[in-house]
Amino acid sequence: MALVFTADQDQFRDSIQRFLSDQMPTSRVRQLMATDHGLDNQLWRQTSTELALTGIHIPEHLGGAGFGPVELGIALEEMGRALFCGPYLSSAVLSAYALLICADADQQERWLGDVASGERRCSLAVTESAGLWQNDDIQTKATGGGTASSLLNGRKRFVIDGQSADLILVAARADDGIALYMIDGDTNGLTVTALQTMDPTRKMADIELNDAVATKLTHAPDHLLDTLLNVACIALANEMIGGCQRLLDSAVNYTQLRYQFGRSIASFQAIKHRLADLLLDVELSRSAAYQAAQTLADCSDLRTLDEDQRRHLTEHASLAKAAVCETYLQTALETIQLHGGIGFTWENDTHLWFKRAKSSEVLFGTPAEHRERMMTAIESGNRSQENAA
Amino acid sequence: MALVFTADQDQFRDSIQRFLSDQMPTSRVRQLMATDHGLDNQLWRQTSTELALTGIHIPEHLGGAGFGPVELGIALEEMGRALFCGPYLSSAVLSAYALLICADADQQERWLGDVASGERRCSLAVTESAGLWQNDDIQTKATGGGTASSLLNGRKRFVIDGQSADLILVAARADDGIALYMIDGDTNGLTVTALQTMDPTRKMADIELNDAVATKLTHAPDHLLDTLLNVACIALANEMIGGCQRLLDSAVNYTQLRYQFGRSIASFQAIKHRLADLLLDVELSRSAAYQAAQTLADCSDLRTLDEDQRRHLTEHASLAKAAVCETYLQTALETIQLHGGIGFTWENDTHLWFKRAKSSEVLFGTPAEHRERMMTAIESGNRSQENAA
Amino acid sequence: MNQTTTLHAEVTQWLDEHWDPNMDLLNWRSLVADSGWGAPSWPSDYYGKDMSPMEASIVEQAFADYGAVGAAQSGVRMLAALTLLAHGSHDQKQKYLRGILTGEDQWCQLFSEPGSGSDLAGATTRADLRGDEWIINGQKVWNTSAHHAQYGLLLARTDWDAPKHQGLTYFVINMEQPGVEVRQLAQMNGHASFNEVFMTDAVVSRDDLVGEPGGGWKCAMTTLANERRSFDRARDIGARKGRQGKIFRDLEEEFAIANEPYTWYPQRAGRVDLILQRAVATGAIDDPAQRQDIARLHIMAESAKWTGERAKAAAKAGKPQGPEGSLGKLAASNVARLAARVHTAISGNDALLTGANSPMDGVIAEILVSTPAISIAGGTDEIQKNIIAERVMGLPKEPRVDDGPFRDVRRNTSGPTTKA
Amino acid sequence: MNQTTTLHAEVTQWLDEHWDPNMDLLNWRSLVADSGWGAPSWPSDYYGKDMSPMEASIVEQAFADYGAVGAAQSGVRMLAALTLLAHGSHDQKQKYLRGILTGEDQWCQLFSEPGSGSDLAGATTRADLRGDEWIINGQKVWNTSAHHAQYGLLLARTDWDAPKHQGLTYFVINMEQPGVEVRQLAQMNGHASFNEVFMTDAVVSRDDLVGEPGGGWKCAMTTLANERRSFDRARDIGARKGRQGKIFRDLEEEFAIANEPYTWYPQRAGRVDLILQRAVATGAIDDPAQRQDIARLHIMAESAKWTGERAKAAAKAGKPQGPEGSLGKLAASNVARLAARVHTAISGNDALLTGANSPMDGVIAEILVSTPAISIAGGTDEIQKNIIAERVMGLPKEPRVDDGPFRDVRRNTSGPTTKA
Repeated sequence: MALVFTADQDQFRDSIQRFLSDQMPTSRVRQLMATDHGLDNQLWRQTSTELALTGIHIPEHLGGAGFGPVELGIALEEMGRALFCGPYLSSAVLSAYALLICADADQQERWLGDVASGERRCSLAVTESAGLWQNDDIQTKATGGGTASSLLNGRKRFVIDGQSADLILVAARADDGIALYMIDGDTNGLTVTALQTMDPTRKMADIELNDAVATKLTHAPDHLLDTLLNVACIALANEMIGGCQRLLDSAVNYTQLRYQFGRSIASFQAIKHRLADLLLDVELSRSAAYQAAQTLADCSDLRTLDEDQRRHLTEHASLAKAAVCETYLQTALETIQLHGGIGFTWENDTHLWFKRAKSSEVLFGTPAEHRERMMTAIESGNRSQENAA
Repeated sequence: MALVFTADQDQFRDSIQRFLSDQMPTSRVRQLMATDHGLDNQLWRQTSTELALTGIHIPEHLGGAGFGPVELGIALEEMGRALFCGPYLSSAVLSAYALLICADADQQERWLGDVASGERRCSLAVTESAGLWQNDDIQTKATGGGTASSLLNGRKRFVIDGQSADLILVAARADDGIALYMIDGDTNGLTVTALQTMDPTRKMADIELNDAVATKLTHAPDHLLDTLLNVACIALANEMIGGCQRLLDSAVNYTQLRYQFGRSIASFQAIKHRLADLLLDVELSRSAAYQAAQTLADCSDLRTLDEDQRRHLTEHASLAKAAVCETYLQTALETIQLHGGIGFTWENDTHLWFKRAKSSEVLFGTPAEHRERMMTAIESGNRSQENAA
Repeated sequence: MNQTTTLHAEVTQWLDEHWDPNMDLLNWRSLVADSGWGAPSWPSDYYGKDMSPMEASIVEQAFADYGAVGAAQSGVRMLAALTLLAHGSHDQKQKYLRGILTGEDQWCQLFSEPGSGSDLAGATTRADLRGDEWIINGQKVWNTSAHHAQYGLLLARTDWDAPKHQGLTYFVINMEQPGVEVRQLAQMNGHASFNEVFMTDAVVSRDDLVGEPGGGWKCAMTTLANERRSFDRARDIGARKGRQGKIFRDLEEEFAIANEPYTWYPQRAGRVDLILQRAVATGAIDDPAQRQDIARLHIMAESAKWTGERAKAAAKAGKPQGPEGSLGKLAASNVARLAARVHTAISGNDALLTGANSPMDGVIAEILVSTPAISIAGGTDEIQKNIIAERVMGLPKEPRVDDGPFRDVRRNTSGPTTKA
Repeated sequence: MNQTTTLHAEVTQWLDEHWDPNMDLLNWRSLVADSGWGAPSWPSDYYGKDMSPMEASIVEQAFADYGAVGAAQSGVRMLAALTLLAHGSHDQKQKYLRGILTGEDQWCQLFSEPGSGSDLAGATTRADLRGDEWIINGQKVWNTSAHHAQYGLLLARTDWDAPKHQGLTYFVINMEQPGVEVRQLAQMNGHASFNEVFMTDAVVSRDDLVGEPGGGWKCAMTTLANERRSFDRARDIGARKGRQGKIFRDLEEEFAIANEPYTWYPQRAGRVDLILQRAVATGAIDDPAQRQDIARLHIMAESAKWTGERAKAAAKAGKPQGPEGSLGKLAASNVARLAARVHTAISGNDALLTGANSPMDGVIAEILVSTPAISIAGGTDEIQKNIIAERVMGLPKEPRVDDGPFRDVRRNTSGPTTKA
């Protein structure tokens, strides 16, 4: 585990923090969340080109910075802290990883560079109904094709930033199994319907595909959806931990500033103990998120994971998702409560994170689903140990 | 629901409380729990004859006081508060109810009067392995018989006060289904093995039956084990609530007397808030226990419950068991914690109730099993409402 | 019994003579107020009949049996009436009580401030005497219906050298003046149930000081003690719905306005009633782990309900208040919080949605964003726990650091703005 | 590197010359103590060699590589040594340090009292000077190994008019005298890890006052600051088990006695390691609801473990201590509590049993009756939360009411007896 960050990593974090506190104050978040696409083109360009955040984890020969999941985790954590509005998770993280895994060299050339540079924004469409990304859930059909083009038919739900995407990667089922298919955001046969989401800082859409023309990505390794879900959970866990810390900081600050009965309310023992409990929850969850990022970093090639790697990745990804999302919601609830009435108002910023926490709780699957998924991974490990013994 | 006790009931409670605080101080509990049978014959006689507590709920024509489950609940609550040592739950409650339900008039004449008067002590042996009392769990076989005598073969576990019982009622399976069978405590073919129990104030034994001669009780209504389990859970819930209150009282007293940092520790807000939370838990659980007793009181004849009564009885019995046993354990843990180191010592009395709480948590089934059982009862109610509509 | 029958008959006869569902509401209530039947337990000098509460409830029952509308008794206006009856001058009662009963005037409560929420007595809104007028400066918050109110019940500081409870004075303030600005306060769930009230050199006549200077805390306690009772009334009245006549149309309009801030309150409480139906609809009912959580919620909600019933029954039986009476609000917070969690789990992915996209046309989303309010509004859980610990369990208070002259008490200097 | 090699070689050569596993332990350790190799970081005046901690760890490594036994360094005796080195007089160091290193003397700590647990500085054991002797009266509690100890580290009050931290004085007390009575304190889980110590006109020589009169709190802080470090050592030594020779037999006997109070400590921590195996054995692993609880426990335990690793790595990297370092004890309480709950659920009915009837020959029952201790021993959860809130998060302290002369501070008059 990357137990402690290097000086370079700390510096990297500082630079992102500075950038976001300048460019993404909550006044800006509030403006962007009221728009349809929740996105500022200029800021997106700055993020992707000046700070090169969209390509952190992309190999240098594909136009990225060549770092790994740990550095990506740092960026995500800071974005979660700031409630960064823009298709970072959907395009730079999920779609880029999908392309790294599934695209062949030509396809990577064709799309990954643009995604890494932020030039084009891509969304990943997997879910149709269930929370976890399981093969059984994929009813969208891919027909025809060969090397050139396939036709997609079906419906996808909760496509993050689907309404602003230049490209969409769709998980679909053909006779030979499940693979990812690339479509243009403006292709015929694609209908995008924006969803009204609890968290207006993260846009989502349903999409419908009626004979939409698509290109099949060449590689479709076993357990593809599992691996993508692991990446998604680890990214989300690291994003969430930033939100946790932001909330905790604001609870600590506010209770210290707030005087009732002649005392700062932070001097009341019941408040102090709850803040101590929260700090414990956040730090434990932080460890889970960091460990999951490290476990991802330890996987040299996501296309060819061995069983042991896959099992660990699943265990740690689901563990982190389940742990952090419950801590996030709890921290948000407590932060509202510790603000008193003011914490329930629109003008107070707490609800922005509360809503992110609330929706992150079920995004990519509920905590209970991930606990079950983690248990299954652990059991399979125990069984294979027994078999080995 | 008997939402509020009558003056008579209050007086009844006071008299039991006085008796037990005289006769069953914790010094006496400590003596008795160190004995094999956990029982003082003279005190048992006082309890059953002077106070007539063993026959509260037995009809007058059968030698009892003719009261109902609410008054029985009061007695149980006070016994739980005092950690009364003696076969009250096993004989006066469980066995007496079993005889009320299953014995015919002759059999009641033969046994129930003695049980109601405390003259003979009876234990009820149902469980073989599972927590809940389900028909599937009953492997003990009854053969031969007719009206006179049957032969029992099998093993029973966790027979409360089995080692001191004059009589034992055994749930066994014959060709025509499950019924209760009465055996003498000194019959041939009965082997009683005392168990080392976590809570030494409640004795238990395993019994083995090898061609033990038994008399079959005449009535074996449908859902017999379910009804007996409901009675057991409701009795236990009311007993437990007395223990909850005793613990809470001691936590409140101790924290007020204990000074640290120049203040009574009960003046520290974190302590106060936890005590307030505990009080809430205890009062909510108390309502559940009282409601369950009332629901039992509303059943005019336990032998012929209609489906609606059975459903309500099951819902409320399992609800009360699940609610109170978790509150009991939580109250015990908090009371230890609030006593600090002293609360973990043998000389301090808290652990006596902690151990009762700990073992009551799983006696007659775990809270999770009872939540599931309650849900099933609720669903069957909803379904039958739908069918009726 | 006979007395009851006589009184009931007397009211019925009066209604026979006067009741006309085609009158407009204000005219009818003027008649009711002047007759004394609108508030029969009040003194006969002030629109009442000096009756006992028992007699008054017979009158109320007679109105209900007849299907006739009574005096306006809902919301803050009743708090105002009861406070004025207890502490007001003769002139104040003469001036204000009739408009309360006729429903002509609406009232609001101006106690809480941004800087004093749990600690009401820490109010820093100031009232300074200038000639015959008190000049008011400060900000109040959490003022239900202030945007409709003609009058406000104002707690303001008149003495900064006294200890904090003793420097407060109670006033009636006319809300319709230039120095008073009311702003609706938007909530995180999109509703706006409360207002902020800014007072800048607002004016209160000397005659509108209620009770004694420095005696404001005692008056405020009277208002607060009546708070729950009068809110309960506002809800009973739905029963008259569907009756014909202009008077009922007027009444429904009145209710619609009065209840507008509360439309989301059922969601705030967690909607336990929807759980089973939703669990069946989504299939969560077949998930053994979810069943455990649903069961936990059911147990808590039922136990809380029974506890409330025990408290009511004890009160009815004349038994001393046991602990069960103080726990309702705290229990409701716990139930709502757990219900929101269970609703989320049941909804899975769909808990991401809001508005028309959210299940049950947005009700589920409204639960999720509303339940955080229940542990705050009307006294936070923390304050409830202090009350339970100190008043119910008799635990010692904490050392106080705010008992000197108020001037020296540490406090929120400017009061955190809502941009906290 | 070269220096390391040289030092390692030097120690090895000394061991070549002196080490004999057939010596008895005390004789060997006397040799070690007098050579300076037993505590090389101590001053050369007092059985040391003035070495840096880094050099000392090379020496320790050389002993370990050689398989030779070092000086006695476990338990309270090391706390005594470090406190005396920091605050003791020349004579005290001369008198006591050698017996510590040779293992001849055992020590115990006499700080906590029945009336002052969390509030150590509230001690009321009194020391009164009579001629050249201090006369000690009072009761101490939670004294590990006091029943084996020759000497005690005693905190007693010598000035009742000073504020509470300033009236305490630190002494070395000879435990083998008539005025000192030690009783083992039975626990609810049947073990007895601690003692009560009753002092009735017990005598301490003037020479055995450590530091300054009234300076006892500072000395006690030194003791406590070293507490964790030295306890850690007691456990490492198992590695030498199985080696031949009288010296190892002596050593094992020493460990057996020293560790006797702690045999139940693994159970106190909740035995998360047994959960999966038990769940498979009972079939709980196939129950979806139980799997959720098992998963929750796994998540908490793993996260706590990783948090501890992060803290260690940060310290090793020379980073400033983050919050992760202060949370371990609190996390351990939470883990143990949850583990006990899960063990109960997994065991079902069998959780009723104890001793040989309980699963795993009583281990499961011992978990259930031992976990309540972990949130109390070594500083309650409440104290940990105060520390985290005030020292880690920087939240303000509560108002203090115990800062006047100790005589006037409200306290447990006689201290609750153990019959509380």
